[in-house]
Amino acid sequence: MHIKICPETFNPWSEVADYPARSKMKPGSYGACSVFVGFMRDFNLGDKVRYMELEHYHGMTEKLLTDYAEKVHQQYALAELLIMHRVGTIYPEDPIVLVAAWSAHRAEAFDGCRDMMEYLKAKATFWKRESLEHSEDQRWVDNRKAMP
Amino acid sequence: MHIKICPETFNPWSEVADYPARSKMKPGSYGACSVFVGFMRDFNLGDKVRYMELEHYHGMTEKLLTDYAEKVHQQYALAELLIMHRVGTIYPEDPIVLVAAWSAHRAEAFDGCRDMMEYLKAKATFWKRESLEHSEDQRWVDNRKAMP
Amino acid sequence: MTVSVKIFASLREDLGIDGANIRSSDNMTTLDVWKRLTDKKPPDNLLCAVNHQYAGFDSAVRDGDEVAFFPPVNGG
Amino acid sequence: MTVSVKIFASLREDLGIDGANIRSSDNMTTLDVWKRLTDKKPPDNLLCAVNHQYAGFDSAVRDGDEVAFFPPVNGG
Repeated sequence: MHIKICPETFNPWSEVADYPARSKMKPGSYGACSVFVGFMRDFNLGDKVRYMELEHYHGMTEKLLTDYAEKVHQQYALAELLIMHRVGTIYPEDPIVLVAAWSAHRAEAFDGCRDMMEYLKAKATFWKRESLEHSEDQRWVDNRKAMP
Repeated sequence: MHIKICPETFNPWSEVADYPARSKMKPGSYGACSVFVGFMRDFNLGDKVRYMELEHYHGMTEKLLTDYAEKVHQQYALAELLIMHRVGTIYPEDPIVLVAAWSAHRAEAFDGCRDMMEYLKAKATFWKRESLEHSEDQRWVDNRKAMP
Repeated sequence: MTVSVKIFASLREDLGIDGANIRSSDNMTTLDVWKRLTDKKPPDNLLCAVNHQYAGFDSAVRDGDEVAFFPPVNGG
Repeated sequence: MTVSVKIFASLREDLGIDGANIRSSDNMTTLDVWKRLTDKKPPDNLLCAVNHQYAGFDSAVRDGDEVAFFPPVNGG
Protein backbone atom coordinates (compact mmCIF):
# COMPACT_ATOMS: atom_id res chain seq x y z
CA MET A 1 0.00 0.00 0.00
CA HIS A 2 1.41 3.35 -0.98
CA ILE A 3 -0.04 6.85 -0.51
CA LYS A 4 1.67 9.87 -1.93
CA ILE A 5 0.85 13.58 -1.88
CA CYS A 6 2.69 15.01 -4.90
CA PRO A 7 3.81 18.64 -5.18
CA GLU A 8 4.96 17.93 -8.75
CA THR A 9 3.10 16.50 -11.72
CA PHE A 10 3.24 12.73 -12.22
CA ASN A 11 2.55 10.25 -14.98
CA PRO A 12 -0.28 8.06 -13.69
CA TRP A 13 0.18 5.31 -16.27
CA SER A 14 3.87 4.78 -15.68
CA GLU A 15 3.23 4.86 -11.92
CA VAL A 16 0.66 2.07 -12.31
CA ALA A 17 2.89 0.16 -14.73
CA ASP A 18 5.87 0.30 -12.36
CA TYR A 19 4.10 -0.26 -9.07
CA PRO A 20 3.67 -4.08 -9.03
CA ALA A 21 7.44 -4.67 -9.33
CA ARG A 22 8.17 -2.45 -6.33
CA SER A 23 5.26 -3.82 -4.28
CA LYS A 24 5.13 -7.06 -2.30
CA MET A 25 2.76 -8.67 -4.83
CA LYS A 26 3.85 -12.01 -6.23
CA PRO A 27 3.90 -11.82 -10.06
CA GLY A 28 1.04 -13.89 -11.47
CA SER A 29 -0.93 -13.69 -8.22
CA TYR A 30 -3.32 -10.91 -9.20
CA GLY A 31 -5.94 -11.14 -11.91
CA ALA A 32 -7.42 -7.66 -11.80
CA CYS A 33 -6.44 -4.03 -11.61
CA SER A 34 -8.93 -1.18 -11.45
CA VAL A 35 -7.61 2.34 -11.89
CA PHE A 36 -9.18 5.76 -11.67
CA VAL A 37 -7.40 8.93 -12.78
CA GLY A 38 -8.87 12.39 -12.34
CA PHE A 39 -7.58 15.09 -14.68
CA MET A 40 -7.91 18.84 -14.56
CA ARG A 41 -10.37 20.15 -17.12
CA ASP A 42 -9.92 23.52 -18.80
CA PHE A 43 -13.56 24.50 -18.17
CA ASN A 44 -15.50 24.66 -14.92
CA LEU A 45 -18.90 26.22 -14.22
CA GLY A 46 -18.90 27.72 -17.69
CA ASP A 47 -15.55 29.47 -17.32
CA LYS A 48 -12.23 28.74 -18.92
CA VAL A 49 -9.72 27.92 -16.19
CA ARG A 50 -6.03 28.82 -16.52
CA TYR A 51 -4.75 26.89 -13.54
CA MET A 52 -5.72 25.75 -10.09
CA GLU A 53 -4.07 25.83 -6.68
CA LEU A 54 -4.65 22.69 -4.65
CA GLU A 55 -4.25 23.19 -0.93
CA HIS A 56 -4.29 20.44 1.67
CA TYR A 57 -4.10 19.94 5.41
CA HIS A 58 -0.68 18.35 5.73
CA GLY A 59 -0.80 15.59 8.33
CA MET A 60 -4.57 15.14 8.42
CA THR A 61 -4.80 14.28 4.71
CA GLU A 62 -2.16 11.59 5.05
CA LYS A 63 -3.78 10.19 8.20
CA LEU A 64 -7.29 10.07 6.68
CA LEU A 65 -6.08 8.42 3.49
CA THR A 66 -3.90 5.89 5.30
CA ASP A 67 -6.66 4.89 7.71
CA TYR A 68 -9.26 4.54 4.97
CA ALA A 69 -6.88 2.77 2.58
CA GLU A 70 -6.21 0.16 5.27
CA LYS A 71 -9.94 -0.37 5.70
CA VAL A 72 -10.47 -0.70 1.92
CA HIS A 73 -7.44 -2.98 1.57
CA GLN A 74 -8.92 -5.41 4.10
CA GLN A 75 -12.59 -5.05 3.23
CA TYR A 76 -12.09 -5.87 -0.45
CA ALA A 77 -9.20 -8.32 0.11
CA LEU A 78 -7.00 -6.25 -2.18
CA ALA A 79 -3.51 -7.38 -3.11
CA GLU A 80 -2.30 -3.78 -3.38
CA LEU A 81 -3.51 -0.21 -3.37
CA LEU A 82 -1.76 2.85 -4.79
CA ILE A 83 -3.00 6.38 -4.17
CA MET A 84 -1.45 9.58 -5.49
CA HIS A 85 -2.85 13.11 -5.24
CA ARG A 86 -1.46 16.38 -6.50
CA VAL A 87 -1.11 19.53 -4.45
CA GLY A 88 0.23 22.91 -5.57
CA THR A 89 -0.26 24.54 -8.96
CA ILE A 90 -2.08 22.35 -11.46
CA TYR A 91 -2.72 23.07 -15.15
CA PRO A 92 -5.44 21.77 -17.47
CA GLU A 93 -4.76 18.18 -18.63
CA ASP A 94 -2.61 17.48 -15.55
CA PRO A 95 -3.54 14.42 -13.51
CA ILE A 96 -4.92 15.33 -10.08
CA VAL A 97 -5.60 11.98 -8.50
CA LEU A 98 -4.77 8.33 -9.08
CA VAL A 99 -6.29 5.35 -7.30
CA ALA A 100 -5.22 1.86 -8.40
CA ALA A 101 -6.41 -1.36 -6.78
CA TRP A 102 -5.04 -4.83 -7.53
CA SER A 103 -6.81 -8.02 -6.48
CA ALA A 104 -7.35 -11.65 -7.44
CA HIS A 105 -10.77 -10.98 -8.97
CA ARG A 106 -12.44 -8.07 -10.70
CA ALA A 107 -15.32 -7.22 -8.37
CA GLU A 108 -12.97 -6.50 -5.47
CA ALA A 109 -10.68 -4.35 -7.62
CA PHE A 110 -13.60 -2.31 -9.01
CA ASP A 111 -15.34 -1.90 -5.66
CA GLY A 112 -12.17 -1.13 -3.71
CA CYS A 113 -11.00 1.48 -6.22
CA ARG A 114 -14.34 3.19 -6.27
CA ASP A 115 -14.86 3.14 -2.50
CA MET A 116 -11.42 4.71 -2.01
CA MET A 117 -12.13 7.33 -4.67
CA GLU A 118 -15.53 8.28 -3.21
CA TYR A 119 -13.98 8.65 0.23
CA LEU A 120 -11.23 10.80 -1.20
CA LYS A 121 -13.77 13.13 -2.84
CA ALA A 122 -16.00 13.34 0.23
CA LYS A 123 -13.57 13.43 3.13
CA ALA A 124 -9.93 14.04 2.22
CA THR A 125 -8.80 17.52 3.27
CA PHE A 126 -8.07 19.16 -0.07
CA TRP A 127 -9.34 22.50 -1.36
CA LYS A 128 -9.19 23.95 -4.86
CA ARG A 129 -8.84 27.54 -5.95
CA GLU A 130 -9.18 28.33 -9.64
CA SER A 131 -7.63 31.12 -11.67
CA LEU A 132 -9.89 31.98 -14.57
CA GLU A 133 -8.97 32.99 -18.09
CA HIS A 134 -10.92 36.26 -18.19
CA SER A 135 -10.50 37.47 -14.65
CA GLU A 136 -7.77 38.45 -12.24
CA ASP A 137 -9.80 36.86 -9.48
CA GLN A 138 -9.29 33.46 -8.00
CA ARG A 139 -12.29 31.48 -6.83
CA TRP A 140 -12.61 28.64 -4.35
CA VAL A 141 -14.33 25.65 -5.90
CA ASP A 142 -17.57 24.30 -4.37
CA ASN A 143 -17.24 25.88 -0.97
CA ARG A 144 -17.97 29.58 -1.47
CA LYS A 145 -20.90 29.03 0.91
CA ALA A 146 -18.52 28.24 3.74
CA MET A 147 -18.97 31.69 5.28
CA PRO A 148 -22.53 32.99 5.29
CA MET B 1 -14.07 4.40 -29.72
CA HIS B 2 -11.63 1.65 -30.48
CA ILE B 3 -11.98 -2.11 -30.13
CA LYS B 4 -9.10 -4.43 -30.79
CA ILE B 5 -8.72 -8.21 -30.63
CA CYS B 6 -4.98 -8.78 -30.12
CA PRO B 7 -3.16 -11.95 -31.17
CA GLU B 8 0.01 -10.57 -29.55
CA THR B 9 0.66 -9.33 -26.03
CA PHE B 10 0.16 -5.62 -25.38
CA ASN B 11 1.13 -3.09 -22.73
CA PRO B 12 -2.17 -1.84 -21.26
CA TRP B 13 -0.67 1.22 -19.56
CA SER B 14 1.09 2.57 -22.61
CA GLU B 15 -2.05 1.91 -24.67
CA VAL B 16 -4.08 4.00 -22.21
CA ALA B 17 -1.38 6.67 -22.00
CA ASP B 18 -1.20 7.02 -25.79
CA TYR B 19 -4.89 6.74 -26.63
CA PRO B 20 -6.14 10.29 -25.91
CA ALA B 21 -3.70 11.84 -28.41
CA ARG B 22 -4.89 9.56 -31.21
CA SER B 23 -8.57 9.92 -30.29
CA LYS B 24 -10.93 12.76 -31.14
CA MET B 25 -10.98 14.02 -27.53
CA LYS B 26 -10.11 17.65 -27.00
CA PRO B 27 -7.21 17.93 -24.51
CA GLY B 28 -8.50 19.35 -21.23
CA SER B 29 -12.07 18.27 -21.99
CA TYR B 30 -12.17 15.09 -19.91
CA GLY B 31 -11.88 14.98 -16.13
CA ALA B 32 -12.03 11.26 -15.50
CA CYS B 33 -10.61 7.99 -16.76
CA SER B 34 -11.59 4.61 -15.36
CA VAL B 35 -9.54 1.61 -16.43
CA PHE B 36 -9.82 -2.09 -15.83
CA VAL B 37 -7.10 -4.56 -16.75
CA GLY B 38 -7.47 -8.31 -16.34
CA PHE B 39 -4.26 -10.32 -16.06
CA MET B 40 -3.60 -14.02 -16.32
CA ARG B 41 -2.94 -15.62 -12.94
CA ASP B 42 -0.56 -18.57 -12.52
CA PHE B 43 -3.09 -20.48 -10.40
CA ASN B 44 -6.66 -21.49 -11.17
CA LEU B 45 -8.93 -23.91 -9.29
CA GLY B 46 -6.01 -24.98 -7.15
CA ASP B 47 -3.72 -25.85 -10.06
CA LYS B 48 -0.63 -24.13 -11.35
CA VAL B 49 -1.26 -23.03 -14.92
CA ARG B 50 1.54 -22.94 -17.51
CA TYR B 51 -0.31 -21.11 -20.23
CA MET B 52 -3.75 -20.64 -21.69
CA GLU B 53 -5.21 -20.69 -25.20
CA LEU B 54 -7.83 -18.04 -25.78
CA GLU B 55 -10.19 -18.85 -28.63
CA HIS B 56 -12.82 -16.50 -30.00
CA TYR B 57 -15.58 -16.39 -32.59
CA HIS B 58 -14.08 -14.04 -35.13
CA GLY B 59 -16.75 -11.72 -36.47
CA MET B 60 -19.30 -12.25 -33.71
CA THR B 61 -16.94 -11.06 -30.97
CA GLU B 62 -16.20 -7.84 -32.83
CA LYS B 63 -19.88 -7.26 -33.57
CA LEU B 64 -21.01 -7.85 -29.97
CA LEU B 65 -18.32 -5.60 -28.54
CA THR B 66 -18.91 -2.82 -31.07
CA ASP B 67 -22.68 -2.83 -30.54
CA TYR B 68 -22.41 -2.84 -26.77
CA ALA B 69 -19.60 -0.27 -26.71
CA GLU B 70 -21.81 2.10 -28.71
CA LYS B 71 -24.61 1.63 -26.19
CA VAL B 72 -22.26 2.24 -23.25
CA HIS B 73 -20.67 5.23 -24.98
CA GLN B 74 -24.07 6.90 -25.30
CA GLN B 75 -25.66 5.73 -22.06
CA TYR B 76 -22.84 7.08 -19.88
CA ALA B 77 -22.04 10.09 -22.08
CA LEU B 78 -18.46 8.90 -22.42
CA ALA B 79 -15.86 10.97 -24.23
CA GLU B 80 -13.99 7.86 -25.36
CA LEU B 81 -13.86 4.12 -24.87
CA LEU B 82 -10.94 1.78 -25.55
CA ILE B 83 -11.29 -2.01 -25.46
CA MET B 84 -8.53 -4.53 -26.08
CA HIS B 85 -8.70 -8.30 -25.62
CA ARG B 86 -6.07 -10.95 -26.16
CA VAL B 87 -6.56 -14.13 -28.14
CA GLY B 88 -4.03 -16.90 -28.76
CA THR B 89 -1.46 -18.20 -26.32
CA ILE B 90 -1.32 -16.29 -23.05
CA TYR B 91 1.16 -16.73 -20.21
CA PRO B 92 0.83 -15.90 -16.51
CA GLU B 93 1.21 -12.16 -15.82
CA ASP B 94 0.12 -11.27 -19.38
CA PRO B 95 -2.76 -8.80 -19.72
CA ILE B 96 -5.91 -10.43 -21.10
CA VAL B 97 -8.34 -7.54 -21.28
CA LEU B 98 -8.30 -3.75 -21.09
CA VAL B 99 -11.33 -1.47 -20.82
CA ALA B 100 -10.72 2.28 -20.48
CA ALA B 101 -13.48 4.90 -20.31
CA TRP B 102 -12.94 8.66 -20.44
CA SER B 103 -15.62 11.16 -19.47
CA ALA B 104 -16.18 14.61 -18.02
CA HIS B 105 -17.05 13.28 -14.57
CA ARG B 106 -16.09 10.25 -12.52
CA ALA B 107 -19.42 8.45 -12.06
CA GLU B 108 -19.87 8.02 -15.81
CA ALA B 109 -16.31 6.77 -16.29
CA PHE B 110 -16.61 4.24 -13.45
CA ASP B 111 -20.07 3.03 -14.46
CA GLY B 112 -19.31 2.87 -18.18
CA CYS B 113 -16.06 0.95 -17.66
CA ARG B 114 -17.72 -1.55 -15.36
CA ASP B 115 -20.80 -2.05 -17.50
CA MET B 116 -18.61 -2.76 -20.53
CA MET B 117 -16.44 -5.15 -18.53
CA GLU B 118 -19.42 -7.09 -17.11
CA TYR B 119 -20.87 -7.42 -20.60
CA LEU B 120 -17.54 -8.65 -21.90
CA LYS B 121 -17.34 -11.34 -19.21
CA ALA B 122 -20.95 -12.45 -19.63
CA LYS B 123 -21.51 -12.27 -23.37
CA ALA B 124 -18.40 -11.83 -25.51
CA THR B 125 -17.58 -15.01 -27.44
CA PHE B 126 -14.26 -16.03 -25.93
CA TRP B 127 -13.26 -19.41 -24.51
CA LYS B 128 -10.24 -20.37 -22.44
CA ARG B 129 -8.32 -23.62 -22.37
CA GLU B 130 -5.64 -24.03 -19.75
CA SER B 131 -2.45 -26.09 -19.85
CA LEU B 132 -1.52 -27.16 -16.35
CA GLU B 133 1.89 -27.51 -14.80
CA HIS B 134 1.57 -31.12 -13.66
CA SER B 135 -0.44 -32.59 -16.47
CA GLU B 136 -0.27 -33.13 -20.18
CA ASP B 137 -3.99 -32.42 -20.39
CA GLN B 138 -5.61 -29.18 -21.36
CA ARG B 139 -8.86 -28.15 -19.71
CA TRP B 140 -11.58 -25.79 -20.79
CA VAL B 141 -12.30 -23.17 -18.17
CA ASP B 142 -15.79 -22.87 -16.67
CA ASN B 143 -17.65 -24.72 -19.36
CA ARG B 144 -16.81 -28.38 -18.87
CA LYS B 145 -20.53 -28.89 -18.21
CA ALA B 146 -21.34 -27.88 -21.78
CA MET B 147 -21.90 -31.47 -22.84
CA PRO B 148 -23.87 -33.59 -20.36
CA MET C 1 -31.44 -23.49 -48.70
CA THR C 2 -27.95 -23.73 -47.30
CA VAL C 3 -26.69 -22.63 -43.89
CA SER C 4 -23.13 -22.74 -42.67
CA VAL C 5 -22.59 -23.98 -39.13
CA LYS C 6 -19.73 -23.21 -36.78
CA ILE C 7 -18.92 -25.01 -33.53
CA PHE C 8 -16.59 -23.64 -30.87
CA ALA C 9 -14.39 -24.60 -27.94
CA SER C 10 -15.25 -27.68 -25.83
CA LEU C 11 -18.36 -28.34 -27.91
CA ARG C 12 -16.20 -28.71 -31.00
CA GLU C 13 -14.19 -31.38 -29.21
CA ASP C 14 -17.27 -33.10 -27.81
CA LEU C 15 -18.93 -33.30 -31.21
CA GLY C 16 -15.70 -33.90 -33.08
CA ILE C 17 -16.60 -31.35 -35.78
CA ASP C 18 -15.85 -27.66 -36.15
CA GLY C 19 -18.59 -26.87 -38.60
CA ALA C 20 -20.59 -27.93 -41.62
CA ASN C 21 -22.68 -26.71 -44.51
CA ILE C 22 -26.22 -27.96 -44.22
CA ARG C 23 -28.66 -28.06 -47.11
CA SER C 24 -32.39 -28.36 -46.66
CA SER C 25 -35.45 -28.02 -48.84
CA ASP C 26 -37.61 -27.36 -45.74
CA ASN C 27 -37.71 -24.34 -43.47
CA MET C 28 -35.47 -24.86 -40.43
CA THR C 29 -35.07 -23.47 -36.91
CA THR C 30 -31.72 -23.39 -35.17
CA LEU C 31 -32.79 -26.55 -33.31
CA ASP C 32 -33.45 -28.26 -36.63
CA VAL C 33 -29.92 -27.31 -37.67
CA TRP C 34 -28.55 -28.87 -34.47
CA LYS C 35 -30.47 -32.10 -35.17
CA ARG C 36 -29.05 -32.28 -38.69
CA LEU C 37 -25.60 -31.89 -37.20
CA THR C 38 -25.73 -34.56 -34.49
CA ASP C 39 -27.96 -37.11 -32.78
CA LYS C 40 -26.80 -35.87 -29.38
CA LYS C 41 -29.20 -34.02 -27.12
CA PRO C 42 -28.39 -30.27 -26.94
CA PRO C 43 -26.50 -29.59 -23.68
CA ASP C 44 -28.44 -27.62 -21.06
CA ASN C 45 -26.10 -24.66 -21.33
CA LEU C 46 -25.77 -24.68 -25.12
CA LEU C 47 -25.66 -21.25 -26.73
CA CYS C 48 -26.62 -20.40 -30.26
CA ALA C 49 -26.11 -17.48 -32.64
CA VAL C 50 -27.42 -16.61 -36.08
CA ASN C 51 -25.34 -14.21 -38.17
CA HIS C 52 -23.23 -13.14 -35.17
CA GLN C 53 -26.22 -12.42 -32.92
CA TYR C 54 -27.38 -14.54 -30.00
CA ALA C 55 -30.50 -16.46 -30.98
CA GLY C 56 -32.97 -18.89 -29.44
CA PHE C 57 -33.40 -22.50 -30.54
CA ASP C 58 -36.72 -21.72 -32.15
CA SER C 59 -35.21 -19.00 -34.36
CA ALA C 60 -35.92 -19.44 -38.05
CA VAL C 61 -32.85 -19.63 -40.26
CA ARG C 62 -32.69 -18.42 -43.83
CA ASP C 63 -30.66 -19.35 -46.85
CA GLY C 64 -27.10 -18.14 -46.43
CA ASP C 65 -27.26 -17.73 -42.65
CA GLU C 66 -24.30 -18.53 -40.43
CA VAL C 67 -25.45 -20.53 -37.42
CA ALA C 68 -23.10 -21.10 -34.48
CA PHE C 69 -23.31 -23.38 -31.45
CA PHE C 70 -21.02 -22.98 -28.48
CA PRO C 71 -20.64 -23.55 -24.74
CA PRO C 72 -20.87 -20.72 -22.16
CA VAL C 73 -18.38 -17.98 -22.91
CA ASN C 74 -15.68 -16.76 -20.57
CA GLY C 75 -13.75 -13.78 -21.78
CA GLY C 76 -12.07 -11.13 -19.73
CA MET D 1 -4.02 24.51 28.64
CA THR D 2 -2.90 25.49 25.16
CA VAL D 3 -4.36 24.37 21.85
CA SER D 4 -3.04 25.24 18.43
CA VAL D 5 -5.62 26.18 15.82
CA LYS D 6 -5.36 25.89 12.05
CA ILE D 7 -7.68 27.46 9.48
CA PHE D 8 -7.82 26.42 5.82
CA ALA D 9 -8.83 27.57 2.37
CA SER D 10 -11.69 30.08 1.95
CA LEU D 11 -12.30 30.16 5.69
CA ARG D 12 -8.75 31.41 6.23
CA GLU D 13 -9.47 34.27 3.85
CA ASP D 14 -12.88 35.01 5.36
CA LEU D 15 -11.48 35.16 8.90
CA GLY D 16 -8.21 36.74 7.83
CA ILE D 17 -6.14 34.38 9.99
CA ASP D 18 -4.47 31.07 9.28
CA GLY D 19 -4.18 29.91 12.86
CA ALA D 20 -3.51 30.75 16.46
CA ASN D 21 -2.40 29.35 19.78
CA ILE D 22 -5.16 29.64 22.31
CA ARG D 23 -4.57 29.46 26.06
CA SER D 24 -7.34 28.73 28.54
CA SER D 25 -7.56 27.85 32.20
CA ASP D 26 -11.05 26.34 31.68
CA ASN D 27 -12.04 23.15 29.86
CA MET D 28 -13.00 23.89 26.25
CA THR D 29 -14.98 22.28 23.45
CA THR D 30 -14.14 22.84 19.80
CA LEU D 31 -16.99 25.40 19.70
CA ASP D 32 -15.36 27.25 22.61
CA VAL D 33 -12.13 27.35 20.59
CA TRP D 34 -14.04 28.83 17.64
CA LYS D 35 -15.54 31.52 19.89
CA ARG D 36 -12.10 32.44 21.21
CA LEU D 37 -10.94 32.78 17.63
CA THR D 38 -13.68 35.01 16.22
CA ASP D 39 -16.97 36.70 17.01
CA LYS D 40 -18.44 35.41 13.74
CA LYS D 41 -21.15 32.79 13.80
CA PRO D 42 -19.85 29.39 12.63
CA PRO D 43 -20.88 28.83 8.99
CA ASP D 44 -23.51 26.12 8.43
CA ASN D 45 -21.09 23.91 6.56
CA LEU D 46 -18.11 24.47 8.84
CA LEU D 47 -15.98 21.38 9.46
CA CYS D 48 -13.77 20.72 12.42
CA ALA D 49 -10.97 18.31 13.31
CA VAL D 50 -9.04 17.54 16.47
CA ASN D 51 -5.59 15.99 16.07
CA HIS D 52 -6.21 15.15 12.38
CA GLN D 53 -9.56 13.46 12.98
CA TYR D 54 -12.95 14.86 12.13
CA ALA D 55 -14.70 16.05 15.31
CA GLY D 56 -17.99 17.58 16.39
CA PHE D 57 -18.38 21.06 17.84
CA ASP D 58 -19.07 19.64 21.27
CA SER D 59 -15.81 17.67 21.31
CA ALA D 60 -13.66 18.32 24.35
CA VAL D 61 -10.16 19.54 23.60
CA ARG D 62 -7.12 18.81 25.73
CA ASP D 63 -3.87 20.53 26.38
CA GLY D 64 -1.60 20.25 23.33
CA ASP D 65 -4.40 19.37 20.87
CA GLU D 66 -4.38 20.64 17.31
CA VAL D 67 -7.82 21.96 16.36
CA ALA D 68 -8.64 22.75 12.75
CA PHE D 69 -11.57 24.57 11.12
CA PHE D 70 -12.22 24.42 7.42
CA PRO D 71 -14.86 24.65 4.69
CA PRO D 72 -16.19 21.57 2.82
CA VAL D 73 -13.38 19.65 1.17
CA ASN D 74 -13.08 18.89 -2.52
CA GLY D 75 -10.22 16.66 -3.46
CA GLY D 76 -9.98 14.30 -6.41
